[in-house]
Amino acid sequence: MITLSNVLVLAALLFCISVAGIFLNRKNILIILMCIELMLLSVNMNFIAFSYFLGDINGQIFVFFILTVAAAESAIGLAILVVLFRNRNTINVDDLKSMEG
Amino acid sequence: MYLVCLHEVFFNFWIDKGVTNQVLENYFPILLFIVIGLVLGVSMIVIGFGLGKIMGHARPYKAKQSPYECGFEAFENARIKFDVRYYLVAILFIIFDLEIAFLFPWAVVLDEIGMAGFWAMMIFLAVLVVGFIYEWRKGALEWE
Amino acid sequence: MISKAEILILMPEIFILTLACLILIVDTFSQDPLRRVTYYLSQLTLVLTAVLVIGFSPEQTVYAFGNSFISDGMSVVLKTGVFVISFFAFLYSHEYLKEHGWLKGEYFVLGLFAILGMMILISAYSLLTVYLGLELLSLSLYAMIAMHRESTTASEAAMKFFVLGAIASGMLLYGMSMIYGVTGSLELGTIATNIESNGDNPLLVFGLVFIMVGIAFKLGAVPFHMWIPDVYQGSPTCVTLFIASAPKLAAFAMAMRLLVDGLQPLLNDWQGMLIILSILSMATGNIIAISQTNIKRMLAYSTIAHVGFLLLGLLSGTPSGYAGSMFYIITYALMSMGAFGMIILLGRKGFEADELAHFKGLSERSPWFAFIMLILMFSMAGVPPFLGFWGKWFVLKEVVDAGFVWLAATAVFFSIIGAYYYIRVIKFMYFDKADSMTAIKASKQMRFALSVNGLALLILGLMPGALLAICVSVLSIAA
Amino acid sequence: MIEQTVFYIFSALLLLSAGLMITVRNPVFAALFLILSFFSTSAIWLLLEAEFLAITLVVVYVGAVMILFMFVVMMLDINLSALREGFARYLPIGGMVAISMALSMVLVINAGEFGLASDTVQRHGADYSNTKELGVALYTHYLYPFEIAGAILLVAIIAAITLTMRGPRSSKAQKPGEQVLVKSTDRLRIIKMKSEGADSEPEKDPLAESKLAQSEDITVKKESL
Repeated sequence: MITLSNVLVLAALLFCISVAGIFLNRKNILIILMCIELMLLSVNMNFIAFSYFLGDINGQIFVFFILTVAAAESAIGLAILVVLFRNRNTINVDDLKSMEG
Repeated sequence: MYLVCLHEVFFNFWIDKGVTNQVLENYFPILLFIVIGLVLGVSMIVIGFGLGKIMGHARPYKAKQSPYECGFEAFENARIKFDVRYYLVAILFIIFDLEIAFLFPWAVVLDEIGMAGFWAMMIFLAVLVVGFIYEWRKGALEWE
Repeated sequence: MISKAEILILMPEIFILTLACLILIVDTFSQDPLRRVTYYLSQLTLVLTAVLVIGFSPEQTVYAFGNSFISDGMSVVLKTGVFVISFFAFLYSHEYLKEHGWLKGEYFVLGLFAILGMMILISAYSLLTVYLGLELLSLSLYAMIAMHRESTTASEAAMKFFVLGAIASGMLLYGMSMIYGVTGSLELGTIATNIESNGDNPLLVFGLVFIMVGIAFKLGAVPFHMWIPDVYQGSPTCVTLFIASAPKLAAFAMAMRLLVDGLQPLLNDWQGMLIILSILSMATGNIIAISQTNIKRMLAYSTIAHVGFLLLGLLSGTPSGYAGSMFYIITYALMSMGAFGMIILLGRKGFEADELAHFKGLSERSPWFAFIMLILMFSMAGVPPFLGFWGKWFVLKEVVDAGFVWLAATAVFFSIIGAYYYIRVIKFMYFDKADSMTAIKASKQMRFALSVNGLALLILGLMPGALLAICVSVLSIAA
Repeated sequence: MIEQTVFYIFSALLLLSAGLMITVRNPVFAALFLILSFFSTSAIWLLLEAEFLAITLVVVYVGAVMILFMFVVMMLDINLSALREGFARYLPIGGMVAISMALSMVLVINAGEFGLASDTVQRHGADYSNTKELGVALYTHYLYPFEIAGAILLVAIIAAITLTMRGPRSSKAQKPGEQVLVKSTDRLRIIKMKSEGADSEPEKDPLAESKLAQSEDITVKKESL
């Protein structure tokens, strides 16, 4: 049998991997966007595990909405990335230093 | 039919009747499919590379490995930049894909959710139709 | 299922969504480079929605849609505040966009969707609606910032805001999933009763930490403030004005709903976290603001400092403390709107008056607007007869009543430091020579709105009782 | 027992592909590894009886969102080596932070008690439809969030179009139909001029001027076609 803590630990590890990915690839926005997808995936995993072990469908509904919103969010994020690339010709975060203070 | 038979055979063989598992039983064919696909793919790669290593003879040199472009030297990266219009189409596809994801459970339970559920979907569709009209008017759907 | 009463209570939201869709379609047919139809329709929508919100305001708290929607005194007051502020923000934006020549109808449509997101957030009573309202608001704001496509700084600001915002949403969601797992419910009311009946659980605090990260990010409290200076400076001034005003009310409502309505039983835990956030915000904001030369960036750090003050009221944990915070956030939104309005007023095509030096000698160029800016700066600094002073006063009083005298003393200390950089602006305006004596070029509406905005701070400051009474009364019912 | 084995296999696959995703050089490979993590996640969700969501994850994320990511990777001509600078520098500290964070999260989760959730779950039979249960809940209790989701999708459409759409571009393709229809008067403009006196400069020759107009006109017309 799968236990609740099995899934939660898996989700926690996934969450940490995504945070580490954001740290390590702080130059490449594209990878950062993918890491955000991974982070939301771990959250979804949590919700589905709770929903299953509580015998409650509400968690799954929440996941459905997260999937919807995250897809819209990544669409907008990539749109901003395209605009940024046109202006700067780079997606390197370190180059984004036109504002200082 | 063949799969079902296989499934029976495997299942009776592997699983003690006392702890029969519904989920695995339902998705056993898919699992089998994945396993067969994996085995087939991996074995083909291994055999291909293995045989190539054993039987072929490789004597590469620089000119042989460089990309060939009608006698020129390659002056450009092989990767061509995609047009932004592909991206727009992909975004619009995502939106309407999600719409389908909402429509599917709605269609399954239409007889249980009553008029409120029906009209809620109509409003949802109306909002997205507004988006559709918008993108049409803006010319985002025109390719040329 | 859905009753007629539920639909009536949702009327303002339905109305604004319908009109936003309509305006979107109308705008595609418009040939007018000034987008007058779009603009006037948007303003009309705001006015009518405000009327609807006040007209349909319930006498007592009403829950709808399976407890995912709440309409109470706080929601009515905050929503009305959002409409008033957005009305002015749209007016300034229209002037700004006209002048700078990249007016697009979508700007107002996205603005309306952002306002819809704020309304949903203010009325949210389940984790799901909090999340959806927040995302509707943030997605619209990301797009509004990046809308000026030729501007490098704007697209950079949008990208930074997006990445950090998405990470914060992820954190918030992780916390929500923990709360859901422990309490088995998404409704804030049920969550509160479940926590109370089941007692303390380390996992709840674990979830609370993640939720706190999300809230601190949206409010802009240190150490989750990194986005504020860059976004404020990089965005076109009209978008900065919008972001710095109305969404703050929604962020405050989000903190109230999650912490007070949902996690009130964990008061002792979140109180400690808020104290840390508050002190750090006041210190960082006030000290770094001193060294800024860009006024948008200076106001960004001043926002961070103000958020620190706002948290003081929340952490006192009493209804009157919440009322103090609500009063504070409304006054703050009015002040920051005025201050960014001044920057728009002084700017013209191809030129943003976003350096402190641009305010030099303003008293000679325009004594009246120098006076308005004087009111704004004194009010932000918390000088007595102006509105900003009362906000600080009420919040401090609550903190002292809650027994945190040392915290109040720290807050006073930092706000005295903060007074320096506000007064520096006044010194620039009155005692320095102007670099150029170009006349201020602004339309009548712009001048009128800005004057109303500034004088409101003076008049409300002379009689702060009414606004405070409203805040206290709506929150004592809720508690 | 078998179920647990399957769970462990897919979990390992998921963690492996997630780990590779954040470390590979090439964004295309990163996207492919993300796809693999989506697949293994969806297998785990199947084990947890969230069948509809598992399928949605594959259809929407693998089928649409990752395609979008791929397009963007292809669209932006990215200098890969510059983006990798500092990776090795951040690796020790990033790894430390991640490992300590993971340890503390796992400890908290294992120590915590989920009062309401139990490990003995009533499993559903083969006639149970997850889609149906989800649909009934979604379209009775969650109508309000459902409409908000519609608004969010609309905002995504508006944002994507305003941010990335450029006006109709001029194409360089030939249009034979229009070329055939061209008349000489479309191309040639004959200017009537007063003949100039004898004392005028010889360069100001009316014939030359009309020729100039003519050639200019032709280039303009060609561009407009």
